[in-house]
Amino acid sequence: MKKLINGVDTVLSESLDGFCAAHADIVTLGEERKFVRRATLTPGKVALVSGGGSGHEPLHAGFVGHGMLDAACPGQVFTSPTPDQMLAAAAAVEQGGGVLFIVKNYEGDVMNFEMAAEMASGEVMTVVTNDDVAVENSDFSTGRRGVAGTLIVEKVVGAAAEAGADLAACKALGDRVNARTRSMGIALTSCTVPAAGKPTFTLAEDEMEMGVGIHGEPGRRRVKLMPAAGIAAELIEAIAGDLGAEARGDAILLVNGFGGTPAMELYVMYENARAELEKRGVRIARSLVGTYVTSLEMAGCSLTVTMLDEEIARHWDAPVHTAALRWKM
Amino acid sequence: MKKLINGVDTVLSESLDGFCAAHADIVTLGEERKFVRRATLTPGKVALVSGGGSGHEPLHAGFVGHGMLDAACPGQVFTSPTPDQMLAAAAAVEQGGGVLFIVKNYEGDVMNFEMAAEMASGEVMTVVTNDDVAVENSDFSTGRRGVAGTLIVEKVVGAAAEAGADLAACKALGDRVNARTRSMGIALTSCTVPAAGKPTFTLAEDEMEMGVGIHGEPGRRRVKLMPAAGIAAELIEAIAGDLGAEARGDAILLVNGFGGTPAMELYVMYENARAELEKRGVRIARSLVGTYVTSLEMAGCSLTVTMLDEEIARHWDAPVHTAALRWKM
Amino acid sequence: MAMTDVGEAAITALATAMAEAMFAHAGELTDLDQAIGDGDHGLNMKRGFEAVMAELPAIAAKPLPEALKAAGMQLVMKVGGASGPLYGTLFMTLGKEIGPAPDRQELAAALAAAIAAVKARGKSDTGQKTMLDVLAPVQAALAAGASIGEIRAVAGEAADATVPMRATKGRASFLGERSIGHMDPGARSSQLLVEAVCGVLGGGR
Amino acid sequence: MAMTDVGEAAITALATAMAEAMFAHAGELTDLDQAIGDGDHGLNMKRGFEAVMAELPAIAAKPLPEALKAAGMQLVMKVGGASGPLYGTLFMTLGKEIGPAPDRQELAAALAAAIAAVKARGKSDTGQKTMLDVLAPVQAALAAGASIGEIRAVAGEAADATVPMRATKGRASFLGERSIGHMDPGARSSQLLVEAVCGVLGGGR
Ligand SMILES: Nc1ncnc2c1ncn2[C@@H]1O[C@H](COP(=O)(O)OP(=O)(O)O)[C@@H](O)[C@H]1O
Ligand SMILES: Nc1ncnc2c1ncn2[C@@H]1O[C@H](COP(=O)(O)OP(=O)(O)O)[C@@H](O)[C@H]1O
Ligand SMILES: [Mg+2]
Ligand SMILES: [Mg+2]
Ligand SMILES: [Mg+2]
Ligand SMILES: [Mg+2]
Repeated sequence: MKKLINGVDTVLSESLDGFCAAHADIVTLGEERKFVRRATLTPGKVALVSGGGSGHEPLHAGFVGHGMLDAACPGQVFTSPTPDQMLAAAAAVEQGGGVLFIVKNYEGDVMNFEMAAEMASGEVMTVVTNDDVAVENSDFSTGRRGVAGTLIVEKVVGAAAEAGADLAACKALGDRVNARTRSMGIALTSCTVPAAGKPTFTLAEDEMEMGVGIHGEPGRRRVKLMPAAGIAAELIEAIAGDLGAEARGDAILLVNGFGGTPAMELYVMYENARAELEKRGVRIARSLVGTYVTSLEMAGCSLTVTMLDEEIARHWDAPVHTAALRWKM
Repeated sequence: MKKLINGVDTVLSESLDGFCAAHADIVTLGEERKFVRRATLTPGKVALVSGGGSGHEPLHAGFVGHGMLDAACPGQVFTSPTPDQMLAAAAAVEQGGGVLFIVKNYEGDVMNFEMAAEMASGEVMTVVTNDDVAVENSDFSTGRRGVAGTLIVEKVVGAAAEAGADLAACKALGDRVNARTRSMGIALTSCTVPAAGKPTFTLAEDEMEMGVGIHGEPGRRRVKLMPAAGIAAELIEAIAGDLGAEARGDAILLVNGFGGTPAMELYVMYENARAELEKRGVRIARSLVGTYVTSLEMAGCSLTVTMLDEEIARHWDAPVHTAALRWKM
Repeated sequence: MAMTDVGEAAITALATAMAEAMFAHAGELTDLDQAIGDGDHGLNMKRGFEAVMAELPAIAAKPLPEALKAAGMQLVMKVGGASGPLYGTLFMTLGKEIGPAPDRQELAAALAAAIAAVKARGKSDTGQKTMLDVLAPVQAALAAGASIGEIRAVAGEAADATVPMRATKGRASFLGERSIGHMDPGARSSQLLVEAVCGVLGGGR
Repeated sequence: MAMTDVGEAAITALATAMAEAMFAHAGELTDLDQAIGDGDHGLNMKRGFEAVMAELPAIAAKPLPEALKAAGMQLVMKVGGASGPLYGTLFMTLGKEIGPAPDRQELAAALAAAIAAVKARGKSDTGQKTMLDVLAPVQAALAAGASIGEIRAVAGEAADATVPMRATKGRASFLGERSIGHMDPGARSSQLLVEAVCGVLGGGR
C-alpha cells in the first residue's frame, strides 16, 4: 500500500485537521472531530447534516458551507459514522428550523442516522439518496446505493434552505431531486482501505468492473476493458433506461472521477456521455466534471444525470461557497 | 495501460472537445484545436497566453477565464505545443495591450514559444517559470523546471492584467512572483503516456521518487517510502532552504496532487507541511489544496510556497472564474 | 447457567472473551467482508470491542442488565457501519429484557426479544445471509435445552450454512448470485461471540 | 554528390528514407527517451515526418533550398518539444544556406551553418549529450572528404559516444550523473537521419 500518510490510525484525524485548517474561512472542526460544521450559521435556517464513511472526499465535508451543508459527520474509512457524531453535529448547527439528515442508502448509514434521529431532541427529517442504477434487482437487496447524485441533492436542497424553505419543503425537494437522479460507475482499478492495507478487489490488466460501488463493491459484472464510447453507451443506457419516459428535456450531467482518474479522461468520458444523451433527446443544460464523490484512489468514474425543472435549475445555479464547490460568491 | 479513452490518437481531441463543451460559458475552442480561449475578451487588456504539453490538466486550459489566462495552447501529451498554435492563439486574443507568454522552463516549451514570439506580428513578452527546486545543480542543466508554481504566476498576473496593468508591468510581476515561488514533489507511482502505452518509470512497492518532475522525470533520488511527515519535512527543507532568508512572513501554501492521489492524502500532506513551515516562522496566509498541475494519473504530490507581499496577496484574492479555479464570481 | 447474580468477575470474563475473539479474528472477518462486502467488518468489531474494553471496569461494576446496555451503547456509538446499530441493539435489548441473575429460560427469552429488535432495526429476517442466521438457531438451541457443546456446534454449522446462501440484506446483497459461496462476515462474528460466551460458561473450549 | 540540380525524385527519395527511418525506429527512440527523458522523442519525430510526408508532393516539387525550408517549417510546426525547433532550425537553415545543386563543399558549409543555428536556438554546444554530438562529427567528416561509408561509421560511433556522457542540456540534464550509461535519443535520431541520407546517396545500406 502506497499512501501519503503517517499511519493508518492517524490518516483520518490528520486529514480532517488539514482540511479544516486549509478552509478555516469556511469550516470549523467539531469537538473530538465528530463533525465538520460551517464557520458561520444562519439563524432560523433549516440545518442540513450529512455524513458517511470517509474515503469519498470531497463528499461530504467538502460540501459544507454557504448554499450546501451545515455539517458533515465523517465516519471511519468506508464505515458509517456513529449516532453520537450526528447528535453532536445536529446540536451544533440546529438554528431553530429543524434538522434535515441527508443519508446515502447503505444499511449502515441508514441505521446509524435512524438511531440518531430517534435519540435527537429537536425536529429531524431524513432524505435517503439512492441514485445508483447498477443495483438492478433492488427487490432482492437493500435497494439502490446512494452515490454521486448525493452531491446534487445536497446542492439543490442547500440552496432551498438558504432561500428560506422550511424543513418539510427541504425534505420534499430532496426526495424529488433524488427521484429525478440516476448514476452508474465503472472501476479500472481497486481502492485500498488504509487499515486493510491491501486492495479491496483485483482486476486483471484488461478488465473493468461495470457498475462498481463507491466502496469498491462489485457491480453488475466484470468485463473486458472497453473504449470510452462503449462505457458511456452502457452507463447512459442503464441510466436513461431506468429514467424511462422522464429522460427528455434538460438535465445536469455530472462526470465524477473516483479518485485515481485524471481530468483528461473525465473530459473524454464527458464528451462520449454527452453524445449518448443528446442522441436520446436529453439536453445537457448544466455540466459538472471533476473528482467529487470518490472511492479513495480508485481509478474509474461514474456518470450522473438529474432531470431538471425550473426549481431544481434555479437552486443548482444559486451561489455556493464550500471547499469543493464554489460559484457566484 | 488502463485509461478511459477511445484510442491514443483521439484522447487529446476528445478531451478538449469535452472540456470546451462542459465549460462553454467560459471557454471556446480555437480552430483545429490549436488553442482554448476565453469566450469573452476585454478590449485593451494585456492578453495572457500560456500552454505546454498536455497531461497536466487542469493546467493550462482549466485556468483560462476571467482573472487568469486569455488562451492556452495544448501540446501533445508531455510535448510542447508548436509555434503555429501560439501564433494563432495570440492573434485570437490580442486586444491592443500586447501579449504575455507564460512558459514553463523546459527547453521544448521555451524554444517553441521563442520561435512564436519571433514570428509574431504584435508586441510579445515572456515570463518563464522555474519553481522546481528538485533540480539542484542548475548550472549543469537547463535550469529549474516550471511546475505547480506556474498556476500561482498565472493567477496573480491574470488579476493584474484584469486590473489594467500594462504589458511591462505584467511581465515584471510575473517574474517577481516566480522569484518568490518554490516547489518540489514526489511520486508514488508512474504515469503512462497514452501513445507510449507503458509506464514512464517503475517504482517498487516500497519506493518513491523524491523530487520527481511533472513528466515523470526522475528527481533527486529514489528512496524508500516515507511517512507523510518525513516527506513534508524534506520537501519544505528543500523549499525553505532555497528561499533562504526570504522564507519569513506570510505565504501561500499549495498542496498539489499529481492526478492519482486522493484529497484525503493531500490534506494529510497539507497538515504536515503547514506544521513544518510554521516551525520555520512562515505563516500560511493562503491555502490551496487540490489536483491542479498533474502528471496524468501519477500518484504523488508537490508542495509549492509563494512568499506573499501586499500586491501579490491582493491579486491572489481577486475574483477568478475559470474551469478549475473560481472564487468571488 | 448462573442462578445467582452475574457479578463483576463473570462480566469481565465474558466481555474479555468476546473482545479477544474479535481481536484475534479481525483479519479473518475483514477478509470475509472483502469478498462480499466492503472489507471493514473486522476493523469495525475490533474498534467496538476496544471501546468496550476501555470502559470495562465501569461496565463490569454494573448489574448485568446495565452492563449489557452500556456495552451495547458503546457498540452503537463506536462501531458504525451496519453491524454497530445491529450488535448495539442486540446487547441493549438483552440488557432491557434480562434480569441480574438469568436462568436459561430467561436468557432464551431475552435473546429472542433481542433478535426481534435486530430484525426490526435491520428490516431483515433469517435466510438473508446475515448474523441473524447464526443468532436465531443459537437462540432456538438455547431454548430447546441444548448443552454448551451443542450450542457451539449449532453456531458453527449455522455460520457454515450461510456459505451457499444468496444475500438479500447487507452489502453482500448487491452481489446477487455472486454472494453465493462465501461465508457472511456478520454470521461469522456472531458465531465467534457465541463461542466466546460458551468458552467462558463451559470453562474452556 | 549531386552537381546538377537535386530534383523531385531525389528529394522524394531522401525525405522518404528519413521518414521511414523515423517510423521504423519510433519505438526505439521512445524507449531511449523513457530512460533519460520524457518518453516522447520517437512519437515526436514520427509526427513530424508524417507531416513532411503528407506535404511531400508539394515539397518535392520545389527547388532543394525551398524544399528544405518547407520541410523544416513542417518540423517546427508539427513536432513540438525540444526536437521540433531544433530539427526545424537545422533544415530551415540548410535551406537558406544551400544552392539548388550543392557540391560537397557547399553541403559541408551549409551543414556547419545549420549546426551553428541549432546551437544558438538550443543555447547548447557539443559535449552536452545531444543531437549535436552526432551532427558535428558528421559535418567534420563531410568537410574532410570522408566517404559515405566512413560518414555512416562516424555517425554510429558518435551516437555510441553519447552513452558515457553526462547530459548538461535537454531533459536528461535533470538526471545529472544518472544520465550516464544511456544513449541520447536525439543523437540516435540524428544518426538514423544521417544513415537514411547515406543510404539514398550511396545506394542501399
Ligand atoms: N439488515 C441487516 N440485518 C441483519 N444483519 C445485517 C444487516 N445488514 C448487514 N448485516 C450484517 O452486518 C454485516 C456487515 O457488517 P459491517 O461490515 O460491520 O458493516 P457494513 O456492511 O456497513 O460495512 C453483514 O455481514 C451482516 O451479517
Ligand atoms: N538545448 C539543446 N540543444 C541540442 N539538442 C537538444 C537540446 N535539448 C534537447 N536536445 C535534443 O533533443 C532530444 C529530445 O527531444 P524530444 O524528446 O523530442 O523533446 P523533449 O525533450 O522536449 O521531450 C534530446 O535527446 C537531445 O538530443
Ligand atoms: Mg462499512
Ligand atoms: Mg517532450
Ligand atoms: Mg463491511
Ligand atoms: Mg522527449
